Amino acid sequence: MEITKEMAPKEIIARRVAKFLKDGDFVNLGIGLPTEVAKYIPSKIEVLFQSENGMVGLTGVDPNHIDPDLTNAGGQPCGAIPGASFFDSATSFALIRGGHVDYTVLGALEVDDHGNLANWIVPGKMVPGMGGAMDLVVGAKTVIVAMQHTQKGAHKILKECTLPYTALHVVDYIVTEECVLKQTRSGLVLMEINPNYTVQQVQADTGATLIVPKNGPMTMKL
Amino acid sequence: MEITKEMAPKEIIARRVAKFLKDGDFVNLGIGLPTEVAKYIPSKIEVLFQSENGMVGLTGVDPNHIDPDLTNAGGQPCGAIPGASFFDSATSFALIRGGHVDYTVLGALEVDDHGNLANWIVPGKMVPGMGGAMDLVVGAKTVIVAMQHTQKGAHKILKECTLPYTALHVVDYIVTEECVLKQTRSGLVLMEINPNYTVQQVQADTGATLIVPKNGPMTMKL
Amino acid sequence: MKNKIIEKTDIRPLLKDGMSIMIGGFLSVGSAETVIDQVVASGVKNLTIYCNDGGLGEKRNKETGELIAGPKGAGKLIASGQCTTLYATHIGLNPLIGKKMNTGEMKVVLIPQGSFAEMIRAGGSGLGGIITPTGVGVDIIEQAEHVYKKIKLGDKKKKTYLIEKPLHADLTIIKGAVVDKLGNVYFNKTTQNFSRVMAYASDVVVCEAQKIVERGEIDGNAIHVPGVLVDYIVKEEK
Amino acid sequence: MKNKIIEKTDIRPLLKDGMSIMIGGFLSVGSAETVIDQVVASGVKNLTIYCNDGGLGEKRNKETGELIAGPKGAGKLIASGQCTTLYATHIGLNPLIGKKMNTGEMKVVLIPQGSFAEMIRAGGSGLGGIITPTGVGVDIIEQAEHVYKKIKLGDKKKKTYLIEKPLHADLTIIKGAVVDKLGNVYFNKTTQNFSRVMAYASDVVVCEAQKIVERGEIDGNAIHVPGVLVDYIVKEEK
Repeated sequence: MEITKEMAPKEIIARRVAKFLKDGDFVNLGIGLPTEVAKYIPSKIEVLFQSENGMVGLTGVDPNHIDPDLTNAGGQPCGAIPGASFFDSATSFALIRGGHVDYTVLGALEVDDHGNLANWIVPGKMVPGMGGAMDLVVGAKTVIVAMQHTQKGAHKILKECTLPYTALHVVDYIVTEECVLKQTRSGLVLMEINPNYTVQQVQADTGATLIVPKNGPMTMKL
Repeated sequence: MEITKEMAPKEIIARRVAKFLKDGDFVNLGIGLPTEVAKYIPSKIEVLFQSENGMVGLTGVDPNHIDPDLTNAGGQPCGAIPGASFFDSATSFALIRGGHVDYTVLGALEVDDHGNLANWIVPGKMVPGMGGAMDLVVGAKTVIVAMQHTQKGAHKILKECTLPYTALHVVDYIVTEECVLKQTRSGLVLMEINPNYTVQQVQADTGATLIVPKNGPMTMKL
Repeated sequence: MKNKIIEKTDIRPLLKDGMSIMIGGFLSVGSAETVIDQVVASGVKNLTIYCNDGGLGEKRNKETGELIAGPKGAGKLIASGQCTTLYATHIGLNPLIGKKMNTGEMKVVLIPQGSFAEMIRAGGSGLGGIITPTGVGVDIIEQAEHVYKKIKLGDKKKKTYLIEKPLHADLTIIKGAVVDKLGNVYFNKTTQNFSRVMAYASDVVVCEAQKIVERGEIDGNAIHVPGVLVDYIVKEEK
Repeated sequence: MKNKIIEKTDIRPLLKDGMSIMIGGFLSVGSAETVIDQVVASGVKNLTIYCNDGGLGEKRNKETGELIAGPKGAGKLIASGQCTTLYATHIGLNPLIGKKMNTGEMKVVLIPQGSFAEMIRAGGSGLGGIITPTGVGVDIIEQAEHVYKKIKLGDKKKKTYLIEKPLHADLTIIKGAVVDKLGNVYFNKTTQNFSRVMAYASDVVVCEAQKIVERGEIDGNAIHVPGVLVDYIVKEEK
């Protein structure tokens, strides 16, 4: 699917993240934008979603069958697929920290080109707590940051995070409405670009120097 | 119940250990002599037995209903009380090491008057492995060594163990056919004595100097 | 065996000023509301609470200010002012906690959720602590009071870990969907969360029961908390 | 989703000389005999096995020498000579292991049972190791290769603990009483033992199933191993 100019940034991001996922993958989606990813999984594949409060097999809530004992990690009613399993918090994080989750998708306040992530302390605001984020990014096989490229024009992808870290050297991919970045030892590689942006525009919106592949980035498709 | 001269040493020991147990106690019995304790629990109280391979609610096997999926820690068929629960080895030892077991009763090759225990390496014989013993004695609230006072006349209760330790400073009581000893900071106190023995005889059969209470030991009853 | 089922008011003698209480539930899902109400009614003060999130705060209509729902779970003890120290992983859904932190009425210690679960499990399992990669490089965590030290472990490529403390409390309050008379607990769906590990990690465990059944009525393979851990059972009141 | 159910012989490509395998079961109770038979038939050599006890040896009539029963569980790989290193807690019920230790055919590492379970759990949970009081003061344990170091921890009265390594293997072989097509496993009674923690602690998990059912047929609250951990399902042959 081609990206259109009318498409909302959040939809571009959620659709592109969904493209990472393969049949049988085990995935944890953070609250907010990452949750949208579930909408765009092709029907021919099955992805299993984890909810860190203690389940595998999370799905959307059926508003006609709200079960107070069945909630997601935001405390909101959710659904469960046939074959969903439930467990306690220690087991939940054994799955997470033990490297059994294929992808964790979450938002960020800042990311830098060392794979460092800052997503839990908003300056000047009350600190809500890290919840499961620190364990999720340390433990998942692949960490995808899904966020809008800038915060009202201010850089969020930096040379060094300025906010307190969530974790060091954990981010594998950054997916924004402008591009897909891959973290490598040398820095952030501009793998794919939204055809409605130029490399120069993306670089201007980024606080770290991007590595552009010799033949240029691929066109971002959804 | 009075001890008779005809009573077998093992029966004396098992009956005396059974007297320690109160209604609702949670107990792990080692293989061999300690297993006999279960026979002598008064019917008016209920003691819950743990089996370290993963259950609470162990009971004797019904020979007409042998279930290959229901075995004790010796791999032998056993029974389960109504309300028995089953779990994995990590949970089993969370119960054990976490101090949730009220009593662990096990045999010993040697015990000394520092509460040290040696019960897993028989000199000159193949080492079978410690199984759950090291965790059981470290974790249980009260550790009772149940054994015959001497090994064919040789001392088993010593000033210092000579065999490799199972654990240090763990034994609370030693119950033999001759007496009940309580481990204190000052050493082993002769709490109770089988009326068929004199204090001198018990001391002669013991490699550590026993502390005899001012008014003498109590009479051991079953 | 002695009867573990007690009246809700019978928990009062277990409560003391300054005690520590673990409260199961995740954003109050699975919290023992009937028992927590008794803790509120008892008026005990200066409580240290271990709870994933400090429960939910009261909900009011944003325009009229009318009360829609009172606080839930541990949130009741925040609202009542009885909880003065809270160990949690997330407090964003109970804004009163942040306010009380700012005024100095409450001390809040934030711990990563996986570490929190594991520290409670360690406290209940007789382990000396946990060794986790979570929080390495995060100054606030590395310097926290619940961290013993930073350590390098491993054979070839030495990895850095934090050694964190085991957690243990005076009392644990959990809620089960089905509880038998031996105290065996079966949880439903996502109500299991922290309650299972908390049942191991305190001196006394009170379990609220949605339903109380005879021994043997719960599948022994599906018992989440063995009855030996549960001291008292209180029937849930709706 | 791709079908996880395979023929027993399909596990052959997973097997390699020198690999490490965790085998569930406690004195062979709960061991996956059909799958283990395939490991024997494959002839792979130089295996490192993690198993509570090394299974059972063959039973012979003491007088006539007649074979009553062949070896069981991991005992099959001891008898075949394929297992050259064994991590276990107890080997007293399989005397062949002791003999092979004496002749130098096998290396055996004995670990306290609670530590063994916890080290496997740590290996499967991304923890850097375990901190246990078990084995402190026991020279053989303190000096063992699986112990990183001795450490004092605690606030007031510093207690001594051992830091021991996490365990992880290439392959885990377990058996479930009921397994659904998503790979969710339900164990019966005391067959659960080490299988549950081992399912987390290796790269590939093969689960033998006494019974295979459709998704949703096992109570989701009673699933012992979430299907995401199970790569392949093999039907048990009786």
